[in-house]
Parts: sequence; C-alpha cells; structure tokens
Amino acid sequence: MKLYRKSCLIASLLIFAPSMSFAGTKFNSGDTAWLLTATALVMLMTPAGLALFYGGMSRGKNILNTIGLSFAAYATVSIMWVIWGFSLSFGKDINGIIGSMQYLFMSGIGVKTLVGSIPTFVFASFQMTFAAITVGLISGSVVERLKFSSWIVFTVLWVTFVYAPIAHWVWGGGWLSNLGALDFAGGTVVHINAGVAGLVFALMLGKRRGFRKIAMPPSSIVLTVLGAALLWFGWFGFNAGSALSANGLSGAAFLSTNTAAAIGAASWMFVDWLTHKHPTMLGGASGAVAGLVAVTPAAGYVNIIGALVIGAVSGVLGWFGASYLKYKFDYDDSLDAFGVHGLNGIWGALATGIFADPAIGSAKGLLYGNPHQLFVQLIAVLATITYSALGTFILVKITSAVTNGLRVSDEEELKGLDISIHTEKGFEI
Amino acid sequence: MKLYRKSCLIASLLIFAPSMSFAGTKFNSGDTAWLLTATALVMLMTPAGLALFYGGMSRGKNILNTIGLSFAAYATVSIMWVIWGFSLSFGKDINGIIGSMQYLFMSGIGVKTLVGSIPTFVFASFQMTFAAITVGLISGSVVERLKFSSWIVFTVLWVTFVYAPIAHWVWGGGWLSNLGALDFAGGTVVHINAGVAGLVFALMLGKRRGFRKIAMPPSSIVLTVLGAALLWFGWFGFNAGSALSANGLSGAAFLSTNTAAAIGAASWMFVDWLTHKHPTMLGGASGAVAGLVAVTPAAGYVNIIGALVIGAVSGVLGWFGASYLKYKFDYDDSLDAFGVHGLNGIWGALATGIFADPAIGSAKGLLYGNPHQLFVQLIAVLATITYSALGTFILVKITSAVTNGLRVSDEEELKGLDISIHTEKGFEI
Amino acid sequence: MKLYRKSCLIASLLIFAPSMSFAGTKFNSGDTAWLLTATALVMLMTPAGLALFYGGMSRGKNILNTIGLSFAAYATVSIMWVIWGFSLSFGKDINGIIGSMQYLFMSGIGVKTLVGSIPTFVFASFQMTFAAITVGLISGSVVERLKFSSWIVFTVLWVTFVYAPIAHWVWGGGWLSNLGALDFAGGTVVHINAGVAGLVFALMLGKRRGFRKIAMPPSSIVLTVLGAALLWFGWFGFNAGSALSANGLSGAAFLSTNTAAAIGAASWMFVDWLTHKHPTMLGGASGAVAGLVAVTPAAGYVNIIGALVIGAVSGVLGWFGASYLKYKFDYDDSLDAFGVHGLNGIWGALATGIFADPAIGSAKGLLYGNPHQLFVQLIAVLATITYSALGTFILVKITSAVTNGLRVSDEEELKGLDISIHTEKGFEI
Amino acid sequence: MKKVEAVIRPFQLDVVKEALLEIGIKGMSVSEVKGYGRQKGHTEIYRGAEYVVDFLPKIKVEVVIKDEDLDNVLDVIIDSAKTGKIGDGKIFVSNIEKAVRIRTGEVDNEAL
Amino acid sequence: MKKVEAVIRPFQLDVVKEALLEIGIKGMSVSEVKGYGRQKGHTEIYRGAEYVVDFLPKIKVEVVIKDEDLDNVLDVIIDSAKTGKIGDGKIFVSNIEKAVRIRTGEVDNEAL
Amino acid sequence: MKKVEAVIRPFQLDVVKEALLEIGIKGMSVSEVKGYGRQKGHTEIYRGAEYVVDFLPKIKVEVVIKDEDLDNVLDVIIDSAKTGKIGDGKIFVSNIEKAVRIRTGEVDNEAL
Ligand SMILES: Nc1ncnc2c1ncn2[C@@H]1O[C@H](COP(=O)(O)OP(=O)(O)O)[C@@H](O)[C@H]1O
Ligand SMILES: Nc1ncnc2c1ncn2[C@@H]1O[C@H](COP(=O)(O)OP(=O)(O)O)[C@@H](O)[C@H]1O
Ligand SMILES: Nc1ncnc2c1ncn2[C@@H]1O[C@H](COP(=O)(O)OP(=O)(O)O)[C@@H](O)[C@H]1O
Repeated sequence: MKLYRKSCLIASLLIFAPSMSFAGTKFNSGDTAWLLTATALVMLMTPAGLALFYGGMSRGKNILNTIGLSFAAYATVSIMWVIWGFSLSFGKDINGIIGSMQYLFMSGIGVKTLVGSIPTFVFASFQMTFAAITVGLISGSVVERLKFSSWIVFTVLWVTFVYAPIAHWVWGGGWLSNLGALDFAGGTVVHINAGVAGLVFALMLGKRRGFRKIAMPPSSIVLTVLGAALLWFGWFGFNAGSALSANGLSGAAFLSTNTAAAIGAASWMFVDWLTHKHPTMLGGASGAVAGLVAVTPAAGYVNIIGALVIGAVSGVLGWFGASYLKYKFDYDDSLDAFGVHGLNGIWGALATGIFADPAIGSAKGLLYGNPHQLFVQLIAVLATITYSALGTFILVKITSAVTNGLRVSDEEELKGLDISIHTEKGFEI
Repeated sequence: MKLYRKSCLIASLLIFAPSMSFAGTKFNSGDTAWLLTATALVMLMTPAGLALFYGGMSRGKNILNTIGLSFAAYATVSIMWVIWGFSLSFGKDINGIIGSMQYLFMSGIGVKTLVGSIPTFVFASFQMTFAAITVGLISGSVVERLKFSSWIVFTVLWVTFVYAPIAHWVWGGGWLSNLGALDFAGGTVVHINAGVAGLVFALMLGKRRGFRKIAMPPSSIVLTVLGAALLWFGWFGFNAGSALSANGLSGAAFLSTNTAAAIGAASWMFVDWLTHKHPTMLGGASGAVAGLVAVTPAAGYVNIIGALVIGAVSGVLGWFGASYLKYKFDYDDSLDAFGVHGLNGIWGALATGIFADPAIGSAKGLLYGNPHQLFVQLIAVLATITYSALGTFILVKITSAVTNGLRVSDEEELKGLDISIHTEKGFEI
Repeated sequence: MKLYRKSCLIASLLIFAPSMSFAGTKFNSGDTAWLLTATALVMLMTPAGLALFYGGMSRGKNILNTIGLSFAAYATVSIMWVIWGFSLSFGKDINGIIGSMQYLFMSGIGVKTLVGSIPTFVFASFQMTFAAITVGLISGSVVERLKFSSWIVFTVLWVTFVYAPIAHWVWGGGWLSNLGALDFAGGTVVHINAGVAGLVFALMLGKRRGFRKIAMPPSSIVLTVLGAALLWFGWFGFNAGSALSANGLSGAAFLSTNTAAAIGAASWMFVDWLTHKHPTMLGGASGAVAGLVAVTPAAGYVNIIGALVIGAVSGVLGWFGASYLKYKFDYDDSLDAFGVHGLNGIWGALATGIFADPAIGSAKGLLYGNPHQLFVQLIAVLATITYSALGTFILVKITSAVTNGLRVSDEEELKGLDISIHTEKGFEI
Repeated sequence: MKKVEAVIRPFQLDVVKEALLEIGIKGMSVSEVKGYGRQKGHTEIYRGAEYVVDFLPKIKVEVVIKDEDLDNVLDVIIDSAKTGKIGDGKIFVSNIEKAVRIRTGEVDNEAL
Repeated sequence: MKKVEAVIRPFQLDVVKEALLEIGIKGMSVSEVKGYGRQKGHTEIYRGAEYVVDFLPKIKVEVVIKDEDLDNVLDVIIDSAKTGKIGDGKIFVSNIEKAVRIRTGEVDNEAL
Repeated sequence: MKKVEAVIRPFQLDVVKEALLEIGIKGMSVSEVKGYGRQKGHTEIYRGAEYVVDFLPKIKVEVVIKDEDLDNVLDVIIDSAKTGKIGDGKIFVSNIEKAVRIRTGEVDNEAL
C-alpha cells in the first residue's frame, strides 16, 4: 500500500490533473521519457519474464499453458483496464471505496492531461502493467490443472473486484490513503495480494495429481533463469518507475532494487548450499525474485543497508516458504506464488516500517525513532490479507459456477495441458 | 505512409535541421532519451523478437536458418543504411522521387545536427531499425527453402530500390508527402510493403517440398510466444517512438498499441476456440502481432475505442489470412508475412482513415466527418501495393540471376537448412 | 581506459559532486532518464545476454552452470559494489592508486548528490553493471570445469584487486587519468582486462577433459544467437550511456556501435564462408560481439567510416583468435574470452588512436594528424595487459588455496556440472 | 536366458520398475518409443493446419532374465503395467544366447 | 511369431506405416536411432572446430507379426522404404517366443 | 546371423565404434537408453523437492553380424567399452533369422 507518500502524491495529482497542460510548468519530458521506458519494462515482465520464470518450472507437457496463463492475463487485463479498470481504480473517489466511471473507455483524457509531470496516458499505461502482473503472479499457484476458461473469467472478476478496489484505496485517493502506510511500488497491492489470492485459489482448486508422489521435474531451469533475469530487468521499471519521475529518488530505488535482488539470490543459494550441499540455479533465480518482491514496498524509502538486510532475509524466507512450509502443511502452491510473493510481500511491507530512512524518502521507520510506522504497516498488511483472501474465495466460487468447474479432467491433466487445452506442443526439436 | 502529419513534420524538420544546434531552443534531452530508448527497443525486434517469433514456427531442422534470415537482414541493412540507405531516403529531395547522396557515409552530419528536437544521429538510427525489420518480415514468406546468398543479395537490392524510395516519398519529403495520407508509424511503408513483397517472393520461389502433404510442426511455440512478447515490447518503441518526442502523443500511441495487441491476441484465440474448440498459443501470439501491425499506422491518431475495434478485427483478419486464404489459394506464404502483415497493414491504413480522432492527433477520419481521408488512405494503400509488388518481382528475378537460382537443392531442403547451409544445429540438448 | 575525455570529465565531476543539488542548474531529467535506461540495458547483458551467449556454446550438460557463472558474477558484484567496490573505484583519490573508503555502504550519498547532470545513485548503478559484466566475460575462458566456490571467491578478489584499481586509475581520478588515452566505454578496463584475465585463468586451470579429442557440440546456437542479440541491445546502454547524457554524442556512439556490430557479424561470417564454404550463425553472433567489443573504446570518438573499418577488422580478428590462435598454441580458452574480447579490446583501443575524429568527439587520432595519440593508446593497452595478467595470476593462486583447488573432479566433469554442482538439469523437454 | 521387452505407458514405469526390483530383478534398460495401435492419438493445430499425431509416447522396458524367472517376471509386469484401458501395451519374449558383463567378463546368468 | 525390425529413413516412416496398415498390421513401435553405415554423415563447424557427425538419424520400426505374415510384411516394407539411394536401411527378422497383451492378458497371435 | 546388443557408457561410444570398424564391421545402429543397475544414479533438487534419478544415460549399440564374427566382435566390444568401474554395461547376443538390405533386396550375410 503505497499509502503515505506516493499514493497521496498521486491522489492529489489526480485532483488537479485536468487543469494542467503542456503549456503549464509541470510537464517534464525527461520524466515522461523514463516513465514510457519504465512502462515498457514492466510490460515485459508478464508475457516474457514471468511467463518464462513460471513456464520453465512447470513440466514439459504444461510449459506452454503455463506461459499462456501469464500471456492471457496480460492481454485480458490490458483490455479491461482501458475500458473500466483504470476508471474504477483512479476515477473520482466515491466514499473512499472505489473510483467513479468517469474514465470509462478513457473518456475525458487527452494528450495534454497530466498526472504530476507526466501525461495521464502514460500514467494509465504504467498502472495497467501493475494490474496485469498481479494477476499473472497468481497463476503460479494454480498451474498444471486449471481450465483456461476459468482463468480468463477469474482474471476479469479478480481485477475488477479485488485489485481495482485495493488499488483505489491505496493509490486512487481511497480510505487507505490517509492511514499513512508506506508502499513504494506495490508490496501490498501487488505481492501480498497476489500471494494470498494464489494460496486461497490453490487450496480451493486442490492438488495436482501425484503431488508429492511422482517426480515433477521442471521443464527448463535455463528458461526459468532467463525469466528471472527479465523480471529483474523489468523490475527497474517497476520500482524506479514508481518515483513517477527521473531523479535521485528513482536512482535510489534503482540501486536498492538491484541490491536486494542480488543478495536475495545469494542468500537462497546459500541456504541451498547449507541444507543440501549444493547451490541450485533455481534457488538463485527464485532468490533474486524474492529479493525484488521484498524490496518493492521499500525501494524509495530505505538506504543500502536496509536493502541489504531486506534482501538477505527474503532469500531465506522464500526458501522457507517454498521448500518447507508448503510440504509441512501439504498444500500445492505449485510454483510458490504464496511462498515467494506472499511471504516476502509481508516481510517487505513490515521492513519498510523498520528501515525507512528519512535521508532517502520522506518517511521514518522504527530504526529512525518512529515505531508507529511499523504498526501502521502491520495494519496495512492485515487489511490486504483479509480482503484479498475473502474476495478471492468468493470469486473462485463464482468462477467455478460460471465455467462449470475449475479443473481439467484427470485424463487431460495426465496428457498435459499443452496438448489437451491448446492442441500444441512447447518444443519439437 | 506517415504522410500528412508526421512525414510533413519530418520533412520540414529536415529542411531546417542543419541550422539547428544544441545552443538553439529546440534540442530536448527528454525527447532524445526516449528516442535513444525507442531505437534500442525497435532494434531488439529484428534479431531477437522476429527471429524467435519466426524461428519457433519453422521446423526444428530450419530454426537456426530462419533466425539467421532476421539476423542477417538486420546486419546487412545496418551497414547499407549508414552508407547510402539513409541518404537515399532522407537526403535532399530530387523531384519528389528519391533523396540525394549528400549523406553518403553520414557525411555532413555532426553531433549537433538535429531533426526536430533530437540529434540527427538518433533519428537516423531510429529509421534504420525500421528499414531492417521491414526486410526481416519478408523472410517469413520464404523460409525453409531459400538460399542464404539469395537472401543477402535480395536484402541489399530491396532496401535500395523498394524500401528507400517509398520511405522517401512518404517520410523524406517525396511526392506522397503532399497527398495527406496518414501513417503514424509505418503501416504502409513497413507492413503492406513487407507483406506484399513476401507474397510475391513466395509465389516466385515456389512451395516447400511436401507443403500440405507432410506435417510441418513448429519447432517451438514457446520461443514463438517469447518472440511475440519481445515484438510487443519493442513495438512501444516503434509506435510511441514515432512521435519523435516524449509527450502525451507518445503516451496515446503507447496505450493504443498495447490495447490493439491485447485484443488482437484475444480475438484470434477466440476464433480458434470457435472453429477448432481449442484456443492456441500460436494464435494468441499471432493475434498480438496482428493487432500491433494494424494499429501501427493509427497509433497516434485514434482513441481507445478506435484501437479496440482495429485490434479486434485484426485478429480475425490474420486468422483468415493464415488459416484460410493461404490454403484456399494454395500458395506457400510459409509463416504468413502476407496473411498477417499484409492484410493487417491494409486494414490498419484504412482504419486510420475511419477512426482518426482530432482529440488525439491532428487529423479527422470518416467517423469525424471527413470521408475524404478514407479515400486518401485507399490511394496510399494501392500505390504501395503496386510499387512493392512490381519492384519485388523485378528484384527477385535479378537476385535469381545473380545467385544462380533462389532455392537450395531438394536434398538440402530435406536435411534441413541448419545443417546444409550453416553446418550447425539449433539445439543439442 | 576512458582516460582523456570521459574519465577526466567524470573525475572532475566527482570532485564537485557533493556541492551540486537538484536546486542547481546542472541536474537534467532527460540525461537521468537515459542513464536509468542505459543502466537497465547494461544490467540485462550479464544474467541474460552473456548467460545465453555463453550458455548456448557450452555442452548440454553444462549449460546451466555456464549461465550460473554469469548470474552469480552479476549478483556477487552487485553486493560488493555497494559495500566497497564503488568507493574503491570512485572514492576520493589516494595517491592516484585507489579510491578512499568514504562511500562504504554508499554512505554520504543522497538523492540530491550528482555526478554531472545525473544523480550519483544512477552513476553508481551504471558503473556497477560494468564491473559485473567484466567478471562475467572472464567466465568464458574457464567454463565446464571450474568449481562454483572458486568462481565466487575469484569474483570477489578480482573485482577488488584488479577491476577496482584499474577503474580508479582510468575513471576515478587515478594516475592514468592524466595520460590522455582515449577509452569511451571500457575497451581496456572491461575487454582487454577480461580477455587477458580469462587467458591467464584458463592456462592455470588447464584444459577441459578431451579438449580437441572429443566432440564438444554447443548445446544451443539458437540461445547463443538470442544472447548475442540481447548483448547488442544492451550494448547501446553500454556505449551510448557512456556519454552520461542524452544528446548528439550519445547518438553518434549509438550509431557507431550498431554499425561496428553489424559489419563485425558480416565479416566473421564472410571469413567462415571463405574458409569453410559455409557461413555459420555462431560466426554471425560472435562477429557481432567482436564488433561491439572493438567499437567500445571508440564509440564516441570515431565517425561512421571509422566504425566500419573497426568492425570489419574485428570479425576477422575474432575469427582468427577463436578458430586459429587457440588451436595453434593449444590452450583451452573455452568460449574465447581472450580470442574475442582480448584481441578486439586491443584492436579497438589502438583503432581509437587512429580514427578519432574531432568532428565527433573532442580528440584527434593518427588520421587527423595526431600520431601521439596512437602511442598513448599503446601505453594504456600494455599497462592494462600487464596489471591484469599479474593480478589475475596472483588471485587465481589465492583462490585455489582458499577453495582447495579450482577444478571439479574428473567424474563431475564427465557427468556435467549441471548435475554435479547444481543437482539440476538445463532442459527436460 | 530370455529377453522380455515390454512396451508400456510412460506413467507406469515407476510402478513396473519397483515391482521388478521386488522380485529380485536388478537391472534393466528402458527407452522411449512411439507406439501405434488401437489407442487413439491426438490432433495438433497450428494456424489452421491440423496434424494428427497417431504415434503415442510409450516406454519400452528391456530386461534379460534367467529362463526360470520368466513366468514370474511376466506376471509382475502384467500386474504392474495394467490400467485396463486401451493402450496398456504388449510384452514380447525372445531368446538370448549369450550375455556378458563388460566390467568383469562374467557370462550368461552370472552377467545379469 | 516373428519380430521384424526395420531401420529406415525418417522421412519414409509415414509411407511405411500406411503400407503396413493396408495389409492389416494394426500395431507397431518406432524409435529414433542413429545409424552408421555406408551413407556419409555431415560435418558441423563451431568456431573452426569441425565435428564429423557420422551417425545419421534413422527410424527403427519394430513390429511383431504372425509367422505367416512374414513374407508379406517384408515385401511391403522393402517397397515402401526404398528410395534406391545409399542409406535406405536394413530389415532384421528374429523369433518371438511369446507375446502378451497387458490389458487383457491375451497371448501370442491374439495379443498382436 | 547374430544380433549383438551392447549397453555401454555414452562416452565409450566413439571408442567402441572405431574398434568395430577396425575389424571390418561396417554398419551399426545406436540408440539412447536409460539404464538401471548396480551403478548409482543422482539426485535432483528443485526448491527442496528431491528427485532420485536412478535411470542413467546409456547407449545401446545394435549390430547384426555373421555368425563367424561373433567371438571377435564380443572381444572387441568388451575391450573397448571397459573402464572397470560399475556401470560398464552388458552385451546380449540373439539369433537373427533373416536380414535384408532395403536398397538392393540383398539378403542375409550379403545385407550386412
Ligand atoms: N504388433 C505389434 N508389434 C510391436 N508393437 C506393438 C504391436 N502392437 C502394439 N504394439 C505396441 O503396443 C502399444 C499398445 O497397443 P494398443 O493396440 O494401442 O493397445 P493395447 O495394447 O491395449 O491393445 C502400441 O502403442 C505399440 O507401441
Ligand atoms: N550390421 C548392421 N547392424 C545393424 N544395423 C545396421 C548394420 N548395417 C547397417 N545398419 C543400419 O542401416 C543403416 C543404413 O545402412 P547403410 O550402409 O548406410 O546403407 P544401405 O542400407 O543402403 O546399405 C545404417 O545407418 C544403420 O542404422
Ligand atoms: N538384466 C538386465 N537386462 C537388461 N539390461 C541390463 C540388465 N542389467 C543391467 N542392464 C544394463 O546394464 C547397465 C549397467 O549395469 P550395472 O549393473 O549398473 O553395472 P555393471 O554392468 O557394471 O554390472 C544398466 O544401466 C542397464 O542399462
């Protein structure tokens, strides 16, 4: 919940937006250049980065379908965002709950409309990429058994009824804006939200046939590592772009992001090395993502030492979620959307309340004498978990009713979803 | 044909360029930052995006050669562009037909020379990437049987005698500049041109051995989807970069581009679902590209509703070209350069004349009371088709004479072009 | 050694940096936007571009480990850079030898601290990506037999004791700053340094089992070509970003970079064609990288003709290093870090002294009547070779002592490093 | 000695292997084959072009055994490989005249 | 029963399969093999290192048939697999002592 | 004629092939198999999930020879495939009743 600083900033910017124009003093071509770039970078994360990261982890017979879930999420959200999603999230606030429908089909927005120093069209595009990847992340919990039709229906419902409201509360001038929680680039709205939704969805969907009984070797760790590298690359747009300008704050967020990712990779591999005597590349890739997740809410608030600690813990936490917790409680969060994103989203949100350094952003965490901040962060985390879990539960029920069940048949699951759903193969080489 | 607005803009900018300098008021570092980025994005489209998109669709024994055609096209055009290509296209106009040789080897251009608000070196680089991908697209029609030497010779001839003149007429101050046709980022110069050239080339080259008789399974839909994602990513540079600045117009073009791609993907998959009861990922990837093609001429002119309609139609049209027309008329446009790019280039160019919204760009289409625009678009389309078809026909004849035939031997075709031409394999895993 | 122009520029900028602020006149959001982008581009080069370029060339049983060396290099350097690396390289100069520890953990740097027109955080991030890829390049010489622990230890030592000092001498205000050598983006610091270190390391490590006796087919030329395309893409950030601003000089560097890469690819393939009657795609990919290496020191100094000559020679030189020299002297520089980067780094550094055109950058080479420049370049080359070779020799010895030998066991080498080190497979499709 | 070749469903391999180990069979070689038979294949569709793939992935288990183990082995394979649906596969038995363990030079029953 | 193993060119598989189906053979198993013989391989070149690949891709068709079908099957395979150029492949015939259909337990000719 | 099937280590293939060529064997077919035996496999670990991969990559060399070449061929394979460590593999010999060269129709010893 980018509450305190950024969301307030955005909220106030939105209020004045219509009156600003290119002739005004606020438009900045450098900021716009960076945000255009950042949007492209975040876009790449879903149909390429996440698609490969997840696709490589799924079995060879399901790789294409797994990629397809990210791809379809991106396409679906892109369409609904310009129709009603953006308006629901960033339209004129209605009772602190939701945005108005004023921007339906982007109406009322022209090439001269601004948000801060950047055109509203750019801001809307940037925000769209966030909505898309959030849904994409959820797919990690449910791959290898979900019907494609269920996925599309779920995506539409979930972005409308879970993502858009939370985005509004936090970034669109809703009730959470005043709470004072810190979330630089989406630790709660994106990662806790997706992780919790994934867990709920996975529990409702049930385990894959043979989970923990048969070997489920990843189709390609090479592609997973490539996916992680692309995610890392795109995350610079995600976090440094969330400054909504090209300046020292973007620079700080950029460097924190890179630092946390690097030490997250190192710490996960290190735990691998300790526990299994072998450092795995899947661990390295996963740890980098864990670090990126954890630093997301913190990127523009913490200094380098904060980023190092946040990242170092994230690798251990992700390892714990994916290699221990899941087996301990025996749920099939297949590619660990909860284990990696959920847990580290929570950690990152709390850590922001601990490490926020007034020399970087304009907020103080526990270590700088403001224990209250940590408390606020906790509230934000709990609110997100609760709403996301409840909302997801209801929407999965509805989805199941609409698409006549959620799972492919046993035979289709056995054959693999690439052939049974798409009549295609991932590789024929 | 980026005629009316952009080409005029460019043309006039070029005229005054030499007198502008960094000391002047026009240079803008934000615009330059965005155009540097956009150029890199478009560059990525050819040796990575298109290479994988096409490579994944070709058979395992030809994947490397297919990638090689894109790669070689990019390298070859890069070289010839800085020697004579840029000058032919953007040198001082000679009778509305062609540019002068004044910029041979980029002579006369210095670090302070500008086009509009950006350095000429950046503008020249940006334009180069367009020339390169246009040739690359043609390769889709002729893969799996063309000699490598023929491809290189054809590339040099075609960029010189087909691409450069059309680019000059449209963007370099040539005769089409005054016609008033709209083409924001290259629907005619790039897509119609490439699609038509591909069709002509494919017809002259003949079908692949076994076309429609033996199974020709794609080597990797995974790589094709990755390629489509990279194309989508790069296309933001293509379309939003064509504003030649970082502002609200770039933002509008960016969002339209994304919207059309998304709904193109959805509509192609939807037609798949209707006709074959299965949504394919190849369809999704192809539909995204179809949407990107169709919105290319329109990106900076149409509003979101326009983009939605353009994209929705594009998926159906591409599906029709690739899954029906080709078989109906029994020609081997192997990877559907004509079916996807040709048809959607035409559709996009006409659609621009229908949907152009004066609230976005500065032009009015049919729906805004200007039926004349649609007529102008039609002229531009027909002119491009005619010149491209004729020119390609002649140049393929010449190529064949120079390289002693166009096709590899039957035995080489059977063995696969990777081994027979490159003595390499795509994968050994 | 970006000595004369850029390093002096940077050095002087650093001196005044602390006193500059956003309120000052120097900060430029366009330059910052471009440098943020450029940093992301260069970042992508190591865990994605280089990882795939090298990974595809290694055998199927070692592909993941080869990718892992680049990935681990990037992560490791990212961490140590923000702790002590940046300070060692760019801290206050101590006797022209090394930087002070003032920036330990980035202390003293805030969001308003600038280097020239860009925030110091951005500058530090940009420089970090250079350090990371330099180590990554070395891995090409030693893949398929090196212990993972040895690699990590070597990375830490080498960046600290070889890379950081040279970077300081050249770019951080050290003794080489006054020599007047030209190095726009790192021909000596990065490429000669990495190439020579790779050669020394390879000689000390010994050959792979079966070198020149058994077939060692690359796992995937497809991935190698994709890697080369990503390197090419990222190199625009590397070279055009090294202008530290978005302007005509960046544009010139951008175009030279692309030109040299293209003609490098063409010339290597052409030599292939001449000597083996077949143009290979591995040759094309390698030639592009050779051209990129050779133009790195020259990018912001030479005109297009210079870039063409530099690139054309680079392909021949790389071919010579990789296909002839290595076998002639029978050393196992496995993926030719020396053959491609070392040789072309040397060529590029000397060529800068020959072709530097005062109409592009502010320096004159031999062809513009300044033979002294070539001499200075030669000194810079020899100094780098000597220090790098000696330093690497000592550090490899230390590494070997610390990690109890450098090589995996024969059995592990035979089984492949993916399974023996990482307990993973690259592909299971 | 007899060579027993069983063409089975890929997903039954682990069960078959375990069952054979239990009765004391200590070695075997398996390979991927494509099988054609009564079981139907699937259709792949690429841009409207439909390919019927009628060869299905199967696993061939080859195990050379002592003559006296034959019945036991057959029973065990049938039991463990059976799902009762079309496509369970076949077992073929042939004669092996000689067997050698390369490492030691041991022959015939000693070599198994 | 007889086992007929035919090592053929990959591109002839479809023709051979159709020809066998026509004479009433309802099942077969095929696998990819690499063949060495009179037919020449190719050379792969990677940065100047040349690898002679002398094993060529071939397809092995294995079909177990009733004794009385043997001549017919041989004729059909020879006919359909032949191109007349070096590398067309070989057919080997061996004896099968027992066959079982796993699904039903049917044996010998019933199992084919 | 005899069919000699040797399951060997992948890295010994080149040596075995050369050795066979030297004694005048002019053709063979090889395929990739996964072998289970005394030799231990490895463990793969993915996010804490450990998979024991106990089938190891082996190469099966199949060569059909004249009866009189048998001893010679066996000796040569044993010699060239042996490393002395567990996992060197096995050789199995069976009878071939008929051989045909598809290209020419030559049969039996002529066909080899
Ligand atoms: N005559 C045969 N020779 C060799 N393999 C056969 C033969 N018939 C069937 N097979 C193999 O057995 C597999 C299963 O046969 P199929 O007819 O589909 O089912 P079922 O064994 O249940 O009758 C086939 O896919 C093929 O691999
Ligand atoms: N003695 C043999 N044993 C087993 N397979 C053989 C033998 N000789 C040849 N083959 C197989 O037959 C294939 C074709 O043989 P080759 O000598 O190239 O051509 P042709 O069959 O036309 O004489 C080889 O690639 C190999 O797979
Ligand atoms: N009874 C058998 N039938 C068929 N193949 C066998 C048999 N026993 C072993 N093999 C094959 O031989 C290989 C080597 O056997 P293994 O017991 O590991 O070592 P060794 O041959 O040195 O005793 C196995 O991996 C397997 O492929």
